[in-house]
Amino acid sequence: MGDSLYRELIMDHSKHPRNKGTLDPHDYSYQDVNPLCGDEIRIDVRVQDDVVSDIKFSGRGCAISQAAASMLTEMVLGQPVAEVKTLAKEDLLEELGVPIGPARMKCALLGLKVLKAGLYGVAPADDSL
Amino acid sequence: MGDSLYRELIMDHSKHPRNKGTLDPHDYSYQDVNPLCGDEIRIDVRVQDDVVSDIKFSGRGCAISQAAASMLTEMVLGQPVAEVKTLAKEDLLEELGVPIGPARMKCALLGLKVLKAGLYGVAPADDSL
Amino acid sequence: MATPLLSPAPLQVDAIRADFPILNQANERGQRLVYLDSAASSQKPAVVIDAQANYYRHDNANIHRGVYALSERATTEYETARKRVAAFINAPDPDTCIFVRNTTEAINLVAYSWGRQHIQAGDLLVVTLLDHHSNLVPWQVLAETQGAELAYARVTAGGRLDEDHLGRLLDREPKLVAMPHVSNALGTIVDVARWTRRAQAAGATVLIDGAQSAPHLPVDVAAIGCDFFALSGHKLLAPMGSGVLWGKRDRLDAMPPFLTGGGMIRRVTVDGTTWAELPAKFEAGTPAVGEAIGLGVAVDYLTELGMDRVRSHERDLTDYALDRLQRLPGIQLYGPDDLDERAGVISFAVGEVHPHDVASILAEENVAVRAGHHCCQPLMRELDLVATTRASFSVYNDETDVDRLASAIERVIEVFA
Amino acid sequence: MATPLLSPAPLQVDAIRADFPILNQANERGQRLVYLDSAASSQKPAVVIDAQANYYRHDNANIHRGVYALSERATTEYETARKRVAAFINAPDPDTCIFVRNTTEAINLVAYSWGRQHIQAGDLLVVTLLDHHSNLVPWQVLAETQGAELAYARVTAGGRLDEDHLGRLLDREPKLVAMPHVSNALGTIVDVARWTRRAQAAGATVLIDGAQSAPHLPVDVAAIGCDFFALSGHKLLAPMGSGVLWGKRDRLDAMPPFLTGGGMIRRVTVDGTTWAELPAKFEAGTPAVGEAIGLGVAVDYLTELGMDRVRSHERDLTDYALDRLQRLPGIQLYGPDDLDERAGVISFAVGEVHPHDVASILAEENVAVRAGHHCCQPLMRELDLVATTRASFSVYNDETDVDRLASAIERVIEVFA
Ligand SMILES: Cc1ncc(COP(=O)(O)O)c(C=O)c1O
Ligand SMILES: Cc1ncc(COP(=O)(O)O)c(C=O)c1O
Repeated sequence: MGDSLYRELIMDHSKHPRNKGTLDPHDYSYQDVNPLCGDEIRIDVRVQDDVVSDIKFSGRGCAISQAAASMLTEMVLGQPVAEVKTLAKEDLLEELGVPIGPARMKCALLGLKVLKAGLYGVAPADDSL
Repeated sequence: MGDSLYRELIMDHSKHPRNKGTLDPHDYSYQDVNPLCGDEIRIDVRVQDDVVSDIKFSGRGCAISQAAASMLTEMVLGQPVAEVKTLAKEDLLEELGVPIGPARMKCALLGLKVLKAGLYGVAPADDSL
Repeated sequence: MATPLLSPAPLQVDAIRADFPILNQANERGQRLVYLDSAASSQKPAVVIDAQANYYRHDNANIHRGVYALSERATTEYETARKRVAAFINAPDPDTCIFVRNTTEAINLVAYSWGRQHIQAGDLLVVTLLDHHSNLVPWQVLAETQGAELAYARVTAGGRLDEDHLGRLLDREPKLVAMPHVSNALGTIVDVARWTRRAQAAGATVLIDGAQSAPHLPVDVAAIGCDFFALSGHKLLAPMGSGVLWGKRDRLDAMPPFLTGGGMIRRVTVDGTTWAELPAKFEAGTPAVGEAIGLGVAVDYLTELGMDRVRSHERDLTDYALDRLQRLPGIQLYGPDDLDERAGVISFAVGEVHPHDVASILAEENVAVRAGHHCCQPLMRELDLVATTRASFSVYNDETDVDRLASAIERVIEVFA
Repeated sequence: MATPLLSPAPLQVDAIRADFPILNQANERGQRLVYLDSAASSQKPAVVIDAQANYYRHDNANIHRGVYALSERATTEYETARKRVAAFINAPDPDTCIFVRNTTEAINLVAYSWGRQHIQAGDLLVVTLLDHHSNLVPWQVLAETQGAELAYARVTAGGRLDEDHLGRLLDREPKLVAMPHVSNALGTIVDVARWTRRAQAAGATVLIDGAQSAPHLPVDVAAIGCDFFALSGHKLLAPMGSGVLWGKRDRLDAMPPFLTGGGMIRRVTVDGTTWAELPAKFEAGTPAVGEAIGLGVAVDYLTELGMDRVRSHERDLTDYALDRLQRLPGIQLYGPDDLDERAGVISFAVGEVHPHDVASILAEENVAVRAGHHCCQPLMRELDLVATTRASFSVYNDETDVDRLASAIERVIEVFA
């Protein structure tokens, strides 16, 4: 089962999410749902000196969406906002380390979509991600 | 070309229709069209002593509809009305003597449909023919 | 309804499975495909696939009005398919079976054509919370367009229609009652003959959504007595793009057309148009002839198996599956307990694991099930669920499939332990 | 428009014909089938038939939301077909290509959804007497429902649009102009890009019926500039039950859905429903997935031949046929003389012989043509015809087919001498 979607890293993030919670006050906050699955993600961000100084996510949904959001927060914490804004979906998918089929792609990318929408202040179209 | 729809008998009736015209006065008269092809047939009947004493058809349309109507008038002239009323489509098709495919069936049977509708005083449903 | 004393002879599932080419697939680990998503769409036997392909290889042409051999053959085969479908649902007159794309189109046809003619401001329409979106949203739209009221008959926690509530709604004399014959989310079988009688006695026109019954139960529209009955070919071993609206002749005759254009007219002038007779009146444009022919072959395939045997087989399999699954730790099963009120659909939850994760892990074991709201969001909300995982059976499933399902669920439990 | 100096390389018709299994048929007298009824429905190459059958053998499942391999494959193939179709008509965005059953449904979709939203009492709608019933009757119904006026642009005796008349109708600032790209009855090619500009300048929304152009000419919806474009797969080497409505994104986005139900919703509650994004918003219910996949393969087949070459081939063949047929005694040919304004459609009469008799005798010679009003009754009346016999060409026809047509017509003349 080496190629299972549910390999250890993802299950670890799913069972022990990093940076889970909310930030109040925050500089950016956004939330969205994946209407097909009902996954919900909210991400709060604090910025200091143009760097992501703190980040928390909350929500509920499938293991993939929650684990991916958890991994995403680890990836961007401490990174310059300008770089986070250009984070490609491929970067996150690589971090996930398992092939994501088309049906679960929206789950895996929901957190990234929410984060970018927050930083840009608008909801990007699905495929502009 | 022995099995052609357009064998000699039909072409003969088509080119030299029997009992073509109208009857005035008449005892029965009815007309109908085949909306798919635009064929039109009218049949006028005179009855004496419960027998078809005179019959004429008029109309326009394809060779099959006109030839079949012509042959039909020959078949029923001089026959008791009661028998004509029970004339089956198979009787007419046999007289035509060539296999009629489903697409041309309505052409071949239009005259019979009109005749029966006239004698019964109503338009029979297509398949009650 | 008691179980009949003499069950019909069991289906020979191994032989049936051999008829379905797709079921030969195995994954990289050599696990054969266990297809348990027939409620979403069934697989197709080779006879159906071949009938459609052979139609295109030998007989394809536009139907009606062509006088050459291909067109005559295509027309004859198309109308033969209609007769086969009519026989399958015991429709007295084949011309009252209208070929459509799917159940959704069938219901929309009625909502647009019959609905806009008959429903007025203040009228009451009744649907049920068991209904699929396709038997809900068209009535929402109709109610809104016409200023009518739409009421939803409630369901019990066990997934049955709330009889008292529906009874009270009927007391309000609705103009329309629409309900499913079988719920796609819970498998609930609705006693549609009884409800049709009661609804019609209250003055309602009745539409039965047969998408989930036609593939699994003997259906007799004459005995049900409903005014309209809708089904999808693709859930019934037939190609996609094939479906049927059946209606009582006087209803259909009195309705204006829905789609207009070629094939459904009697006469077109610049001043207006008169319509063709049934069934052409409701089949505007070139129909999906090959698909309809496939549907005719599919219903004959089922008839040959015998719908009584199909029902009995799926009932036994559901019995086995409920028994097998409820032994798994943390599993939650939804839907009616009584097997006589339940078709071969099992919605379930595995502890707190999200249904999409359940379905994904099952997919890794080559067990195909569906997860989600099953196009029944109002029902999900009523039962306080976000989604479920659903396994659904057809003629090609047997106990070995249930065993594979059970062990795949065991892996879910393991991964999420 | 002058003929290009360098014609594209000719089609290899023998090789193409070998791709179409149905064309191997011969009658009892050993005459191979000459299929000249492609304007009614085209034949299908083996790659299309096989793509559809293989879909059912290997990949069939309901699309969207299924997480197992079959459903993922079905979804991917379905969306790939959409991209292929978009490329074929140069639609900038695949999501603006809506899969429907046929041209008729596409036009009805616009008439119901856009039409009932935008057309008010007193508005003017313009169609043309060249139009097929499918691009006439939906607008008649809309005009009647909304209390609008419907005007018909006239045609000249030569079968061209009456430019003055259409110009005068545009002066009256119609809300909608609907016209065919190519007339199915006469083959007339309409300069739709120019008329679209003029109609839009007059404030109209423009729908082009591309049922007869998409199979035979290079189509570029962006260059035409129309708001909506409709086509049928079954006329375009694809399976029946497949068709496309293309629309400009802002139009489609602003329109309410047409059919409602599963698959086209964002959220359903008992109080109301919100809609999914394009293209799902207009694809309620389970779509004809296998048929759409077949359509994708068909447009790729045509693209590989090259639509420029297809057009050039059919132009040359029409040239040959007009020349060959007009030498026959008593024959009457209809439609434009200028080959640049004419696609591969030849409507004709043989003396006074009824068109059904002509077509029947041709059928006895295994030459398949169509006789009738071609779903253009108003045009027939305008030209003072009851019906015509029509031969129409596709990529698998060549001069030997025309020769067979000519000798079969000679037999007609003989029989009716
Ligand atoms: C110009 C034109 N428009 C519309 C149609 C209707 O197409 P369909 O029957 O595929 O809906 C046709 C088909 O005959 C046509 O030729
Ligand atoms: C009960 C029920 N009704 C209607 C539908 C809609 O069927 P289709 O998508 O074939 O239109 C379905 C399919 O999921 C169903 O299960």
